[in-house]
Amino acid sequence: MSTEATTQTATAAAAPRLSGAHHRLLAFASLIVLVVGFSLASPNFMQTSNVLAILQATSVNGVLAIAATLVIITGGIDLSVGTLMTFCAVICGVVLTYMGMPLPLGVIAAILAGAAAGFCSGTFVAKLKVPPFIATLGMMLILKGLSLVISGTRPIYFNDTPGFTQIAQGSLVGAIIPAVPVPNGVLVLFIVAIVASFILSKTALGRYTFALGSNEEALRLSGVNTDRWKIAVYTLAGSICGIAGLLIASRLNSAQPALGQGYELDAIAAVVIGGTSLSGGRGTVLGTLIGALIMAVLLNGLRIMSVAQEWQTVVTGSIIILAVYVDMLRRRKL
Amino acid sequence: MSTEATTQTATAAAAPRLSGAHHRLLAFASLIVLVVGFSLASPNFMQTSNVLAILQATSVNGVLAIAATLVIITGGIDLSVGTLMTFCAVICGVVLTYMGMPLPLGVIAAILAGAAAGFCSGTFVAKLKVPPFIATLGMMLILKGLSLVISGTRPIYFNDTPGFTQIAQGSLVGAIIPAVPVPNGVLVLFIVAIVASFILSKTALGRYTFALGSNEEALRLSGVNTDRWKIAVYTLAGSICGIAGLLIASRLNSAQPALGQGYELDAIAAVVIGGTSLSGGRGTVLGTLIGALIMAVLLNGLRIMSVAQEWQTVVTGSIIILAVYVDMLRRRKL
Amino acid sequence: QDVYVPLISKGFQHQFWQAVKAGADKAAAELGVTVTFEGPDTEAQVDRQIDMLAAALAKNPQAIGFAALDSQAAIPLLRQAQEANIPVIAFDSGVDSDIPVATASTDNIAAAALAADKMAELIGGEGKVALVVHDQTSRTGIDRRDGFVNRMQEAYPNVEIVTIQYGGGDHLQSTEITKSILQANPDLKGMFGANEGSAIGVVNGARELGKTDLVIIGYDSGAQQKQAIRDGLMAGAITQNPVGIGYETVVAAVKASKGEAVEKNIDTGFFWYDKSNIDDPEIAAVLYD
Amino acid sequence: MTPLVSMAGIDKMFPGVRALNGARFELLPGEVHALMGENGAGKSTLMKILAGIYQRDRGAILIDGNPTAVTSPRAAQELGIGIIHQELSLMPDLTAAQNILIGREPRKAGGLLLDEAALNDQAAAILRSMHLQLDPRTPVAGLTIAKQQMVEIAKALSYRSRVLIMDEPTAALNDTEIAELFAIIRKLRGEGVGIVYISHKMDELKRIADRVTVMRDGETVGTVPASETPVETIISMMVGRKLTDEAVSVPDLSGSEIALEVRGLRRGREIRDVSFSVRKGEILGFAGLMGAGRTEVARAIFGADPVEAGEVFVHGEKVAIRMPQDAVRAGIGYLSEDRKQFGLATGMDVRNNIALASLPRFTGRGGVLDEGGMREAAVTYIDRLAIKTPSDRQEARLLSGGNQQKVVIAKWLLRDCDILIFDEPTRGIDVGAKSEIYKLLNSLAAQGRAVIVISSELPEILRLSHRIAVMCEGRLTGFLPGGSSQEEIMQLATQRNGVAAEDVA
Ligand SMILES: Nc1ncnc2c1ncn2[C@@H]1O[C@H](COP(=O)(O)OP(=O)(O)OP(=O)(O)O)[C@@H](O)[C@H]1O
Ligand SMILES: Nc1ncnc2c1ncn2[C@@H]1O[C@H](COP(=O)(O)OP(=O)(O)OP(=O)(O)O)[C@@H](O)[C@H]1O
Ligand SMILES: [Mg+2]
Ligand SMILES: [Mg+2]
Repeated sequence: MSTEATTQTATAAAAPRLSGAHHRLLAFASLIVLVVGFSLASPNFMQTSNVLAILQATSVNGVLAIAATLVIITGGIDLSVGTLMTFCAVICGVVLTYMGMPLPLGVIAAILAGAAAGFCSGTFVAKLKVPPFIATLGMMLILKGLSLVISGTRPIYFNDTPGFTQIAQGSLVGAIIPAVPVPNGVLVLFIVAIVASFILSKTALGRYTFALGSNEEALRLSGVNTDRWKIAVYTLAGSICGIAGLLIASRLNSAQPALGQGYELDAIAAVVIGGTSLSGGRGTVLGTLIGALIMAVLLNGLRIMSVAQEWQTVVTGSIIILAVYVDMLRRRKL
Repeated sequence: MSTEATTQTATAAAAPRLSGAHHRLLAFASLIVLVVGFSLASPNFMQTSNVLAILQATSVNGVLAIAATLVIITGGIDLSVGTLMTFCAVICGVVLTYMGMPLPLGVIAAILAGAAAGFCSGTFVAKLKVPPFIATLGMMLILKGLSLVISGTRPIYFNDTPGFTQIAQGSLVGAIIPAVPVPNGVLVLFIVAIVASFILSKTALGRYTFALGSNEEALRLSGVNTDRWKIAVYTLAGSICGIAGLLIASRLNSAQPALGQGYELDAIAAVVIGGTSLSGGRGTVLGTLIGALIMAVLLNGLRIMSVAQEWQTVVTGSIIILAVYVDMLRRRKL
Repeated sequence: QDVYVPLISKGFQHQFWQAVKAGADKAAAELGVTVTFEGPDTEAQVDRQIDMLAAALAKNPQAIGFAALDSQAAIPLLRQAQEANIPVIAFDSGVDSDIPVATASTDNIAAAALAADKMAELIGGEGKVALVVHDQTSRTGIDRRDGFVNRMQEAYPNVEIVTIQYGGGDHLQSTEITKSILQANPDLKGMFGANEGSAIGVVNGARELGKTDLVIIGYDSGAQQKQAIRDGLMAGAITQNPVGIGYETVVAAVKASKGEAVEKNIDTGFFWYDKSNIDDPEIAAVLYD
Repeated sequence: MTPLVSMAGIDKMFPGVRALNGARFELLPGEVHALMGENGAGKSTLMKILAGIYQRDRGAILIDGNPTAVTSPRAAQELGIGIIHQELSLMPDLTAAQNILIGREPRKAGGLLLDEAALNDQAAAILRSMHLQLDPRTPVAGLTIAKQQMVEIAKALSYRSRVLIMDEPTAALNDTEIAELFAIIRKLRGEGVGIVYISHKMDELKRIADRVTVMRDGETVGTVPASETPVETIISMMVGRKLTDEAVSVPDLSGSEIALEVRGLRRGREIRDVSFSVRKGEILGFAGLMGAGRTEVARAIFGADPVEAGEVFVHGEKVAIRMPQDAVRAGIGYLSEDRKQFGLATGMDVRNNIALASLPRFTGRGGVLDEGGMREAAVTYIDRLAIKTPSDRQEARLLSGGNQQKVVIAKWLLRDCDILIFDEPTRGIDVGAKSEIYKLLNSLAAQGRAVIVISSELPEILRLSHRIAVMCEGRLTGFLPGGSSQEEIMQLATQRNGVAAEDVA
């Protein structure tokens, strides 16, 4: 009997792995169709500079979407990612410009501010049992207000911190391989993606993230301190929003306190287009990256083709539905 | 044995009903605390004109929130309520102002447009199996774009339709009882609430709305055509958004094509503050009304107290979290 | 009796509105009155503005300052103000009604036409230009767009407007839009950003793509725009006098509340500024950071 | 007589699993046909095909002799086929009556409105015919699993089907309820209804079944008459070998130290002053009728629910248990009775479910998990408990009910607790696996662990327990030595007032 069990195990294990790779390749389908379509429609689309522009445009939304992915996998939702990003940018501005601290401290302050806000959201959700939608909606408003209060409703500029714009706009890669001047913002996105992916798939925190979304009560009855892990996930997501805050501040060379609301829907859309389920328990960072890319390509392509703005919106809406529909079809078949 | 069963039945039935009333009374708690607080803080707050202003401000968000309630009870979500409202207002404008049709046709057109859009969302969700978040996010964008296209990106005014402003701004009640000049918009809100409540509690559509959110698979296995009922719920929600479109158009005496985005979050917040669970299966229209009132009172009260705008946001966010937290506490105790 | 004047504006968080608020606060301090300043998040939220106006009226103020997002939509409340003998001062782009006792505004159409003149001059009277506008439906967005476009079409037939896109005044979104426009039109000669956020977006986009030969014209001021003009990234910009608008509005409101006569139309003016005159005292006075 | 249903050559593949392989099955009118087989043999799958929930890959279905395609649950209903699902499929937010008559609500006002009064009356009538005390207006979420199971049965009965499939209807029922159910089944049989009865309880065979079809590994082994075939034969058909059943042997534990002691546990009417202790190496059985409060006691000890009063001592030391993690840290494990809701992360794979309570053990530096170690552990338990799964990466929700239960057991075995509380550990588990689990529990005790077993099956309690605690209405009504008789237990289980003192000392 035991030999029978092992052979069965072996063959069955091979099958899902193959179809897994298959899966991922096909997940690119909508993205590839879009890229090919726009390339044919406009010769300007596939130029290096435009590809870099698309990647750069993906970076902020991509990082926010990764933060949202973590929370969504636990079965929650995070509406505060956009204004939290702004809040972190403002904190960074206060530390660097108002207090005149050196650059690394500003970076740390932004990330810590994000972590602190995430910790609050997580505590509201885990300890006070406020539904994630409300806890993060409340945080969204609180952070929006606080950004205005702290900044004095004025943008904070980073002119006194030379090198700050390098965080998103410089190109370390380009300094080494001049042919590929990938902006640092994109590099940061990839590093965040790799780290988040690693955490999700290889660490206990990642495993608990999935377990929370899959069956929180079962996890609790397994003797796991679910509250603590949930707060940890929100805190991690918050600190990733801090990184997004650095990116946007660096790109705009300023912390714009009024910006950020509305970004949460783009981020969540990227997550869902990327195949993460809003009911929790499943999701991948790679999917989210693809989702964010699909949105950036779509917007860029429509603009390059000079489609009238009102029609851009209509087309974007339709393609988002279509992309997810195709993804559903594919998954049902496999 | 049978007598025992009957007594048991009787007491058991009485108990939940009592605690139900209890429940609802307590649900007003946050609202009452707010109202009392603001009345003490500012003598202007409880003036008739201000109370009417609050009710008027509640009407549009309240109607949208009722539409969102229906969809949320099925376990879905509707992000398109805001732009759908605008779309219906624009359609009404086209029929009344551009085509010069009589008022009742404009009303019917708005409601039908809402129903049609709701039907589309419902079909995407039920037939194409696109998650509600994405289907309605896509619809949100599509409708936003179409409103701009159809209106030619210009507001449409209703100056040629005398009486149009009466829909929201007149006061039928005031005509009968001059002391209570409740605007028609508020009357419409109450009628919509009563009808929606009735549908939810007394009709098959209502029953299946709850059943869909409670366990869709079980409903399907019971031989019910879940797709059809789901589409019906979205269609009904859409036509309620059509009514919201009429209200806002009448209030502004114009269809403003760019308005509406962002309103979905307010509507959903009202629903959740009102105790409807985002995971579906439970919820009440009364709760949603209270939720919408809490939000309107809060905003109005803070303005009346001349709180600085950036702090208004912070306070609103905090109170939303607090209100839901108190509600959670109360429910855990009962 | 304390004089209280609420100002209901079209926006709050943007620098332009903060400058208007600063002007209003300054006048309030000088005249010893109380003002409050509120505005919706976006210029599309007409009904939110109406709610704000309703709450302001409930406070029984002595006068009200109002920058209508849509004049018609506000008429019932304005009538209510009139009946309650609360004078209304319109500011920014004015109110289509005879209820306001005074209007302190900028002629956005004329201002944008000036921007078109400057643009045509700087690109040599021919070539392609594009616009990044903050809003497709709001009064200021429409006026600045139409003012620019109509002037171009009437006076400069050799200038082609290739595209007009809208970025909500969001710096980042406007940056991405600019980059797409520049990708699609490599031979573009000039771009007009119709408010501060749009203008900064255009500057950012051009800089990120390393496009140095583009003529950029902005609108309003702010530290970044001023810097861009000093650095030569931006050719120049139109500025209104937001501080003046806020100041004059409150002054007129206080007068009206005391039953004094006020000037019906207070034109706060607009100015072209560039590297050459940015430090002139009369220009510096109307710019904000 | 034309068979009501006749299925032949049915094949069904799931990704990576051949669930059915040429299965056949025949049902006559007016018979109770038991379908037996080990966990994962394909019983539920075969019946789901008949009920239109799955579509067969190959094979023929004849209804009344006519080839028929059952394309949807609705089609099955129209053909008069009703099913009670193994996994409860009710709508928790709806009331019992609303669940029972879902899709067929009585209407009034020309069909526009629901007639709630008639709905409750009809449901009450059905419940009354089952002799079930249950207010039809209670929301299902507030019912115990047993009551929910009864609601599910009431729902199936309300269809008045010609073919009624019952997939382990008695898994959560106590003896009285089972007797009621059997009475109903006999009545239906008299009316000519064909009943498919799936169960792992061998004793029920003789009591209710006319014929028995045995399945193994997706194939039909054979159909035999129930009364003439000895149970041993059926078991050997199921498992392909003979099982030996041993009686309990109570070890001498007088010298053994007390592992867990509970004093004065109390909460409202559910738990009334419960005190007991378990020694190392002892298996303490908890018997009682449904709703006696055994689950509540277990959850309270484990920290899953709050208590009003009570102390817990582990190895003589008082421990404060406020949350499950406190209990686990003190070395207490609890296997809950509702695996789907409280046991499994159904969307995760078998490996992770087994490791769920033991992740810290597999966590290396920097929080990185040792996947290799987890795989090894999972494979070990898949082998040891003979969990039928294509691999340790299979999602838990795709396993058959019994195998899911084994995964939860594996989770606690891996956690290696000194004190283990098993709440209905063999619910939905086949005879073969059951005796495996019995052996396992015995060996756990022999290793010096303290084991508490809560079970509603008296034979199981008697077969396993070294000592038996009996509860009634939240009280401990007495302790019996291992090997007592069923009558003694039943007497204590119905003794509504007496409070027994702990007799272990
Ligand atoms: N939806 C599914 N996807 C993949 N595999 C499945 C699915 N449903 C059932 N299986 C597999 O098919 C086989 C037969 O399962 P089935 O549920 O029919 O067993 P069963 O005889 O009812 O067992 P039990 O007595 O444990 O309920 C099992 O190996 C199971 O894991
Ligand atoms: N979810 C619930 N909601 C309301 N009451 C419940 C719930 N679960 C249990 N009860 C009640 O709590 C008491 C104890 O139930 P419990 O489940 O602990 O009994 P048990 O002895 O374990 O029986 P079972 O054999 O059903 O598991 C009973 O009165 C029961 O009706
Ligand atoms: Mg089964
Ligand atoms: Mg129990």
